[in-house]
Formats: sequence, structure tokens, C-alpha cells
Amino acid sequence: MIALLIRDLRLALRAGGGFGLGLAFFLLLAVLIPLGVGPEGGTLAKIAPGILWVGALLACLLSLDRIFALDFEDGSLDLLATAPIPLEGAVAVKALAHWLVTGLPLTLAAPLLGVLLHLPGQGYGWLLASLALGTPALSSIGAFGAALVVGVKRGGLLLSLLVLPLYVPTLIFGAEVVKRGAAGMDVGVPLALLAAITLGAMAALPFASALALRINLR
Amino acid sequence: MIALLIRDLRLALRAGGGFGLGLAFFLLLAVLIPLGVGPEGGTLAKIAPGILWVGALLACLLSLDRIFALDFEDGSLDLLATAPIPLEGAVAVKALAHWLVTGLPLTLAAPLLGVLLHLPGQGYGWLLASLALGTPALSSIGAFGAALVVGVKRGGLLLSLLVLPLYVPTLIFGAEVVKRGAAGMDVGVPLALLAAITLGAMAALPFASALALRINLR
Amino acid sequence: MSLWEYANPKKFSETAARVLPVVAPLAGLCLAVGLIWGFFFTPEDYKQGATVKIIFLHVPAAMMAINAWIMMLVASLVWIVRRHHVSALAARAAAPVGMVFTLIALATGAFWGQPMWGTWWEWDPRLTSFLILLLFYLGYIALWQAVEDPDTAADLTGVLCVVGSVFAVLSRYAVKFWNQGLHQDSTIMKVGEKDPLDPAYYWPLIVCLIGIVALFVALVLLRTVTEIRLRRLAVIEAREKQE
Amino acid sequence: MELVVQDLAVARGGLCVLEGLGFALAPGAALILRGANGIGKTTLLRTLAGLQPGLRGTISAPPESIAYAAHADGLKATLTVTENLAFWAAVHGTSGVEAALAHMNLTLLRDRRAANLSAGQKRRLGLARLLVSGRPIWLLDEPTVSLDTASVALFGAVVRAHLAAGGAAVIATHIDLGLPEAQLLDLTPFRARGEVQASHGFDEAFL
Amino acid sequence: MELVVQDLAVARGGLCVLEGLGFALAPGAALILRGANGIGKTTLLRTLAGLQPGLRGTISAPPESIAYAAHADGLKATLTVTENLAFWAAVHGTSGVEAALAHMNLTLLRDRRAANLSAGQKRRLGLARLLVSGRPIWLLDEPTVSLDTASVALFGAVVRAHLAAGGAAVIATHIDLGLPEAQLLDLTPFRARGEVQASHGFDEAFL
Ligand code: HEM
Ligand SMILES: Nc1ncnc2c1ncn2[C@@H]1O[C@H](COP(=O)(O)OP(=O)(O)OP(=O)(O)O)[C@@H](O)[C@H]1O
Ligand SMILES: Nc1ncnc2c1ncn2[C@@H]1O[C@H](COP(=O)(O)OP(=O)(O)OP(=O)(O)O)[C@@H](O)[C@H]1O
Ligand SMILES: [Mg+2]
Ligand SMILES: [Mg+2]
Repeated sequence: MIALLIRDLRLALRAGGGFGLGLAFFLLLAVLIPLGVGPEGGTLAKIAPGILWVGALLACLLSLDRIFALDFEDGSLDLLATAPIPLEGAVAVKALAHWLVTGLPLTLAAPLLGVLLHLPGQGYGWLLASLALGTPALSSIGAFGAALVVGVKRGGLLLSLLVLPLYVPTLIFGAEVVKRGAAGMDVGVPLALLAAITLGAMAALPFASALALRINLR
Repeated sequence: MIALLIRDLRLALRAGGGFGLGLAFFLLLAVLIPLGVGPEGGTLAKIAPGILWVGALLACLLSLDRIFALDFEDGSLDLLATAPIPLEGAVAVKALAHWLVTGLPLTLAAPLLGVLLHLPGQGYGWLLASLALGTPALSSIGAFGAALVVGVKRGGLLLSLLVLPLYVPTLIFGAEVVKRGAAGMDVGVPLALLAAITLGAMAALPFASALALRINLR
Repeated sequence: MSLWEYANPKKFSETAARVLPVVAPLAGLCLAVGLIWGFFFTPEDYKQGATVKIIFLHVPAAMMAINAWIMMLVASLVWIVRRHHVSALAARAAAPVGMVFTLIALATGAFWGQPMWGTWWEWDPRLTSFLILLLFYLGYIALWQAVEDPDTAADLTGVLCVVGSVFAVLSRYAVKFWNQGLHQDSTIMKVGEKDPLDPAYYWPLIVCLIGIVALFVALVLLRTVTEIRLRRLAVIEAREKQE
Repeated sequence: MELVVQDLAVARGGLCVLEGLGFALAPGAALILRGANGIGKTTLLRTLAGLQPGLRGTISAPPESIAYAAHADGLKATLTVTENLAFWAAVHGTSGVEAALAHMNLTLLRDRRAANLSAGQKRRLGLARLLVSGRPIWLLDEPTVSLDTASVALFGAVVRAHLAAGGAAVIATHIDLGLPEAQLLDLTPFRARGEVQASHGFDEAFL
Repeated sequence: MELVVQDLAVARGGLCVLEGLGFALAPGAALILRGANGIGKTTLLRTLAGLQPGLRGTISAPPESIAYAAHADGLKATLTVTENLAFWAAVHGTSGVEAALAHMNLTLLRDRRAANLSAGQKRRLGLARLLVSGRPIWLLDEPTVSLDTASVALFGAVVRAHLAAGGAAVIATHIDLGLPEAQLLDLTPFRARGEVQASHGFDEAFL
């Protein structure tokens, strides 16, 4: 399993592996939204928590199809399925690798983008906390979606469509944490719910994903 | 060339071809943003033009990698490059097919989503007009980006990074048309500039794209 | 002797080896003199106080960020038209340097904006177009890294640079159209007009500018030579394996 | 350590393609599957590997004893030859990367990225993976595609060594591998004529 | 209608792999390329097809006379067999889809989606594309991969008919195609020893 983790990280860091691109995309969105919406600081500050969370979500989303599709195309997924590691474990490891190369950098960079969107001062800590808590859920849920569409060629758009609705609760609670935090209100409830979603997703979804993979390999 | 157009449209309409997915993604975004941002009508109405345009742009973006990558992977691009139709023409046709299955449906559906986002009444006509004028530019520019990254496996994220900055002028003028239109102001200048960008992109970019493709096939 | 001789990697390396020992110390010297002069021996501004001294880092970095992209554009065109490897590698070498200058301009601008405008960031057209420039740099570098074959990567990034430049200019106009800004206009070229830059700031700024140009040249030469060596190494290695 | 197949029926795309298959493969034995294109060799091998369920019949093999080599090689283009192999060795908890490289004549190419291999070199690397899997039963789907004559002979020798060490192999191939001791199994008589009973999760239930 | 190659050097990955190649292919003639894995057959064929530039030397062929069949078949999985062929026929402005299907024994599979073909059936469809291209010079890269014996014979007959009709073919293959009249070209003597001059767009400029 560790070999798999190391391989996936190495692949991500190699040329064309896409490490850091999620980050760049996140930055891009933070630039595009004001370009579309307009430059007034007040409006931006109001929508900043939501936009930052939606941005993180989309950046995650765009890298999801690499989780399994590459392995499926070159036949390694067949081989992994017959290898002596349980497929559930392999799925969990792949979701972890995805988080390490996407969710983690996103979380660390988010406060910087908060500046661009005029996020109020108290919001930064909660932005970090909510993303740190929430992005693992994004990766697990995303891995499940990726497992579902692994047989579809270039199914990026389909994947988005399947995964985005599943992301809704995470998004709502995550953005709520930041919004309340930025307004100086109590964030206990949404934070607890966010944590619950993440734990639940990490614990249960690998089984569903492995099942979906087995079905797709058939 | 017409055969190519028909084939591309047929592929898009077949199972797994992704027709309609761009639309669904657009719809999803229009739902997600209020979820993240919060439900107040005033804020939403203010950001609606920008969000709709960014949404259309992202929906376009996500389907870009299908333009050439599928053909590259299965070897048809090699064959097209040696076929008796000029590669520039093939590129233009493929961008046209992309527009027909993505940009056009997006344009037609956008007013509906305007309702979801409380777009002011005068804005609808301009939303339609600006998208109808602007989405062809999105497809041509996107085809250029797709041609650049065609050799990169699952390069969706890289593609976004390359293409989104190129989308900036289109986005700004497009959103500006809707914003001004919704506010009842004069839209002549941004509309003219949008048209200029679209015409320029459609005329010049197929050559750059064909060049990039030839380089990638080497 | 034609200018194109320097397109030969060997010749270029030799020349670079001779030029570097001149340019690098010049860069260090000018920057040291300019910055020390600027930071410690200029008066404080009556409005802006000591913060005005950020100008000595901010303006040169901002100018070089743009100039680096222009240099990359020229080098890319040379590569596309005449296929001289050195120019492709020079473009590649300049990109990270230009990106760092962009980042410096953005960061110093942000530090300056805090006391001056009361926010770290404002969607002023000049600031916004710098952010967009940063995105162009990021995309360019990402494409270089994603494509493995060096000649293919050079070709693709060359095309991207040319097309990107057109769109960068377009974006600049679009952004101006989108928002009227806070950022002050360029005054450094307006010597003799009304409201010129105070001479007390002018000369140290010029020294800093010379320093940063020299720094850019030195860094690009150094990086280009490194790229040439890496490329040569790869060829030698591949050939040994082939035998 | 035996692979025993009894009365197996396999399906693809919801249609039964082969039925009534039965054979037993003892350690040290090899079975060569013959049959025209489209008869169902790939489908059979995938079923044996446990990647898809059979329609009927039983497959009994010791757990985790099967290594499958498909049409696709499962190589990562951006990893080097050694890295590719070392990963599979780590997954299977075996060593012997060096030996596998040497056996498939890849030592000179060891630091080349897989993307820069020719078709035949890729195939050799795909086959080297079998050696580091440490599994006794090999299921090979047209293993010699793109290999030149020398490499085919090399591969024949590898298979023979595997058999001599007590392994077994089922090989679908159209060409002669130079394994005279192997049994031949022609699949033509087993082609399904559509008389399989309706069964669990199977389209014929709708007939 | 002749393919003439003079003093050709071809490169892959920035390294010269073959040099000093020269041959002429008259109408009705076939050339079989032989050589170990990795010698550069694919590289040579891609260069001849105009997909990559040669390092040195000249290739002269009438414009738009070359049809290339690579390792990959260029099939669209979601289109049917007939639709796949009809597309290429339309692109090349030819007819004869029916005839091509009949020649490659695909008539029974005509309405099957390409995704549901077996490896050998896919290959047959890939080769049928040559027939509708209407081009005289065929460049074939291991055309018989995954084909069974009957299909190889079928394909041999198709090539022979093409030659008889005044076409020409360059075929890289490791197996015997049953074309005794074809010339053989062993590439081994042309393997590059790295003495090509620095040239336009080429890594050796760095040495
Ligand atoms: C992060 C944000 C900023 C960016 C990207 C930025 C960018 C630039 C650029 C590109 C220039 C060179 C313009 C030229 O000479 O043509 C420049 C010059 C200058 N900037 Fe900024 N700037 C930023 C923030 C600020 C702030 C906050 C201030 C202070 C109020 C400031 C004050 C100046 C001044 C005084 C000049 C010199 C203008 C001249 O006399 O030529 N900038 N900046
Ligand atoms: N969805 C489907 N509907 C009907 N038939 C199908 C479907 N999918 C596959 N088949 C058929 O199933 C058969 C079995 O294919 P398989 O890939 O197992 O053949 P194979 O023996 O491996 O052939 P090859 O030697 O060409 O690789 C083929 O005849 C194929 O056309
Ligand atoms: N980037 C690279 N660096 C060094 N060598 C390379 C690179 N890319 C490819 N090669 C080598 O170029 C040679 C030519 O490959 P090519 O695919 O033309 O061989 P081939 O004759 O078609 O072989 P096969 O019969 O296996 O298909 C191979 O030896 C390959 O390893
Ligand atoms: Mg098969
Ligand atoms: Mg080959």
C-alpha cells in the first residue's frame, strides 16, 4: 500500500503529473470571479467564503479523473485488482494521494486568495480550518465518483455532474463555517457537521468505490 | 470536412459522448453558487451576470479535452493529419462541432438560469446576445488550448490553466454587456469588442491550433 | 560575423562565460548602491512617509516583469522562425525569473497598498493585469514542464507565448475598460512635465533599475547555460545507452 | 496449486461466447488456447483471473495464485523501467527486479522512461512484471504481440523456466511459441450456441 | 507513383536511430522491413508518412499517395463498424465501404459497435480503412498483430490484390506474411552510430 502511495505521489510530481496545477486553477478562479462580477470590495467580501469554497471544490474536481482513469487506460487497474492488496485499501490510498497533491496545497494557499477577495480578517483561521477538515471529504467523495465513471472515455464532465451534487453538504457547511467565522459568529455546529461528513466519507466510501471499480472492470 | 462535422456531432450524441453534460454542469454551478454564497436576492442579482458568464466558461472548459485528445489517443489524429483535408480546416470544423454541442445549448439555456440567480428583467436579451456572440470565441480559443496539451495524458487541469487566462477578455466584455444591459445602460462598446474578439479568434486561431497539433504529432 | 553565431550553443556558452563575470557584479553593485541610497539616504515623503521607499524595489521589479515577457516573446519568435535552440532555452530560462519579478511586484505592491489604500489588494486595472500576467507565466512554465521532449516543448511554448502575448495585451485593455483604478500612472518617463518624480527619488531609482536589468541578464545567462548543459548531458547519456 | 475448471461458460457483452469448458492444469503444465479471432480467448482469461464472473461452472484455484497479463501492459509512461517493475514487486511483496530485468533483456534500458520504449520493448517490460509477481499460475493474452523472433525465443525460455520451477501457464496465442510440451486447447468446439440457461444477472433471463 | 528514399536518417526522442537508408519502391512492389525490436521501424514509417521530419536525406512520393496504418487503429468505440469505415471513405472522397467490409470478412459484424469487437476484429477493421483510403502507397506497422492464421492469410490476399492493381506497400513485421514476391529490407546495417552532423532542430547541436 505504501508502494502505491509512493508511486502515485511520484507520478503526480513527474513531468505532466499535474502537481501544483490545482493550486494554479484555484488562483485562476479567484481572479476570474471578480473579473466577471466586478471589482467592488464590498460585494466581493460578501461572496468571498462561498467563492473560495466553490473554487477549492472545482480545483479538486478537475483533478479527479486522474485518480483511476489513467490506471484503467493502461491496464494497471486490472492488475491492481488481482494484486494481493485489497482494492478498498488501494482506493483509500489513492484518495489520500489525491488529497496530498491537491487538497493540502489548496488549503495552505487559500488564505492568500482570501486577500484577493477581501475576506474579512477574522475569517482566515476558519477558512484554513474548514478547508483542512473538508478537503479530505472532497477527495474521498471524488474518488467514488471517479470509480463510477472510470470506464467512460474522457468523462470529465460526467464526473463533475455526478460528484458536484455529492459535494453539496460539504460545500454548504464549509462555506458556512467561513461565513460565520468572518462575521465573528459561532461556528461550532457547521464545523462539527463538516467533521462528521469527512469522517463518514473516509470510512465508508472506499468500500463503495471499490465495488464500483470491480463492476467497471468486469 | 462535412463528414468530420457529422462524425463529431454523432460521437457527441452517442452514449458517453457528453452532449448535454455541459448544460447540466452549467445548471449545477448556478445552483452551487447560491448555496455557497447565500440566498439573498440582492447580492445574487448583482453577481448574476458575472456568475453566469464564468459558469458558461467553465462548462465550455470542461468539455474541451474531448476536442482532440480522444482522436489523439486512438490514433485517428495521425490519420486525419495525413488525410486529404487541410488540418486547419479540420481544427475549425472540430471547434464548430464543439460549439454546436456546448456553446449553443448553453446560450439557449442561460436565460433560465438567469431566473435562478435573480437576473434583472432587462438583462435577459443581452445575456442571450452576449453568449451567442462570445461562445464561439470560447470554442476557438479552447480548441487552441486543447491542441497544445493534446500529448499530455489527462491534461484537463493544465488545459484550464492555459486556456482560462486567454478567456479573460471575452469574459470581461461578455459579463460587461450583461451587467450594463441589466442596468439599462448602453452596451454598444463591449458588444462590439466582444464581436471583434470572436471574429479574430475564429479567423486566426485555427492556424495556431493546427501548428500545435502538427508539433504534438511529431 | 553574423549575430546568429551566438545561436550555436557552444559559442553562446563561451560568450556567456565571458559576460557573466561582468554583469553579475554590476547587478550586485547597482542594487546594493541603489537600495542603500534609496532606503537610508532619501527624505521621507510628506504624504506617504517611509513607505514610499518600497518604490525602489517595486518599480524595477514591475518593469522587469513585463520586459521579461517581451524578451520571451522575442526569443520565441526567433526560435519559431529560425529554430535556434539557444533562443528557445533562453525563453525557458527567463520564464521563472520573470515570474519571480511579477511576484515581487505584487508582494511589494500589496505591502504598499496596506498603508496607502488601506487594503492589501484592490482590483485596480494595473494590479489586475499583473495578476493576469502571473497566470500567463504560470501557464507557460506548466506547459514547459508537462511536455517531455525538449524540442516539442520549445515549439509548443513558443506558440503559446505568441498567442498569449496577443491575449495579454487584449486583457490589459479589457481590464482597463472594466475598472478605473487607484494606481498611479507612470511618471518615471515624464521628466520635465508637470508633477514629475522628485529628483531625490529619481536617481537612486535609476540605479536600482540598472541593477535589476543587470540582474535579469545575469540570471537568464546563467540559467540558459545551465539548460544547455543539461540538454547536452541528456544527449550524451542517451547516446551511451544506445550503444 | 492446481487450476481446475469445470463446465465453465463465459459471457461478454451479455452474450454467452464459450460454454462447457473444462480442464485441469497441474504444476509444471502449460495450456495453449487456440481459436479464431473473436472466439472468446480474452473473455475466458479475464474470467479465470477473477475479473469477471463466469456464467456457469466452477473455477478452482488457490487464492492469490494467478498473475494475468492482458493486451495492455499496465506501464506508467513517466516512470522508468526499473521503477515500473519495482512498484509491482513491492505490491506483491517480492524482490527480484534485477533478475527479471536480466531475464527479459531489459538491463540496458533500465533507466529509460517507459514512454520512450518501442512497442516490443514495452511488451518485454510488461512480461517482466510476471516474474516479479511471484505467482505460480500465469494467464497470458497474446504475450508475443510485437515481439521479434529473438524476444519470442527469450520469452519461451522464461516460460519454460517458470514451468520447470513448478509454475503453470495458460496462454492464448496465434503463433508458435516453441513450447512443444504444452497441451493445446482449441476453443472452437466450445463456442456457445446460445442454449445456456437463464441465470443470475444475465440477459438471457429476458428471453 | 514511385516512393524514392535517398540517404534518409530518422530520429526519435532527439536521437538518430537509423541512417543512410535508401530504396525505391515501384508500383506493384512490396518492401518488408525487418529488424529487432527497437531498431526504428515505427520511426521510419512515421517519417515516410510525413508525420515527423527526417534528419537528413530526401523522401519523394507523389502528394497524397500515402496511407499509414499505425500500431493504433484509429477506431471510434461508439461508432459501428460501417460508420467507422464510412467516415474514412468520406474523408478520402472514395466509396467502396461494402467491398472493404467483404474483403476483410467484416460483413457479419457491420452493425456491431467497435467497442464490442475483439482485438483481432478491431485490427481487421483498422486494415479495412486502407482499402477505402484509395491511396496507392501503404505503410503498415505490424499489421498482423492479434490476427489469427485465417485472417493473416486474408490480409495477405488483400495486399497481393493491392499490388496487382498497381499499388505499393512498405510493411514492418516480425512474422511471415506469405508474400514471397516482396523484397526484404533488413534494417540492422542502417542502425545509426551517432555520426550524423548537427542539424536543424536536432539535439546533436549540443554536442
Ligand atoms: C500589488 C499591487 C501592485 C502592482 C501589481 C503594481 C504594479 C506596478 C507597475 C507595473 C508599475 C510600473 C508602471 C510603469 O512605470 O509603467 C508600478 C509603478 C508604481 N507603483 Fe505600483 N503596483 C502595485 C501596487 C502599488 C501600490 C499599493 C502603490 C502605492 C500607492 C504603488 C505605487 C506605485 C508607484 C508610485 C509607481 C511608480 C510609478 C511611476 O512613477 O512610474 N503600486 N506599479
Ligand atoms: N456487446 C457485445 N455484443 C455482442 N458480442 C460481443 C459484445 N462484446 C464482445 N462481443 C464478442 O465477444 C467475442 C469474444 O471476444 P474476445 O475478446 O474474448 O475474443 P478473443 O478470442 O480474445 O479474440 P482475439 O483473438 O481477436 O483477441 C467476440 O466475438 C466479440 O465480438
Ligand atoms: N526519448 C528517447 N531517448 C532515447 N531513445 C529513445 C527515445 N524514444 C525512443 N527511443 C528509442 O528509439 C528506438 C526506435 O523505436 P521504434 O518504436 O521506432 O522501434 P521499432 O523498430 O518500431 O520497434 P518495435 O518492433 O518494438 O515496435 C527504440 O530503441 C527506442 O527505445
Ligand atoms: Mg483477445
Ligand atoms: Mg514499432
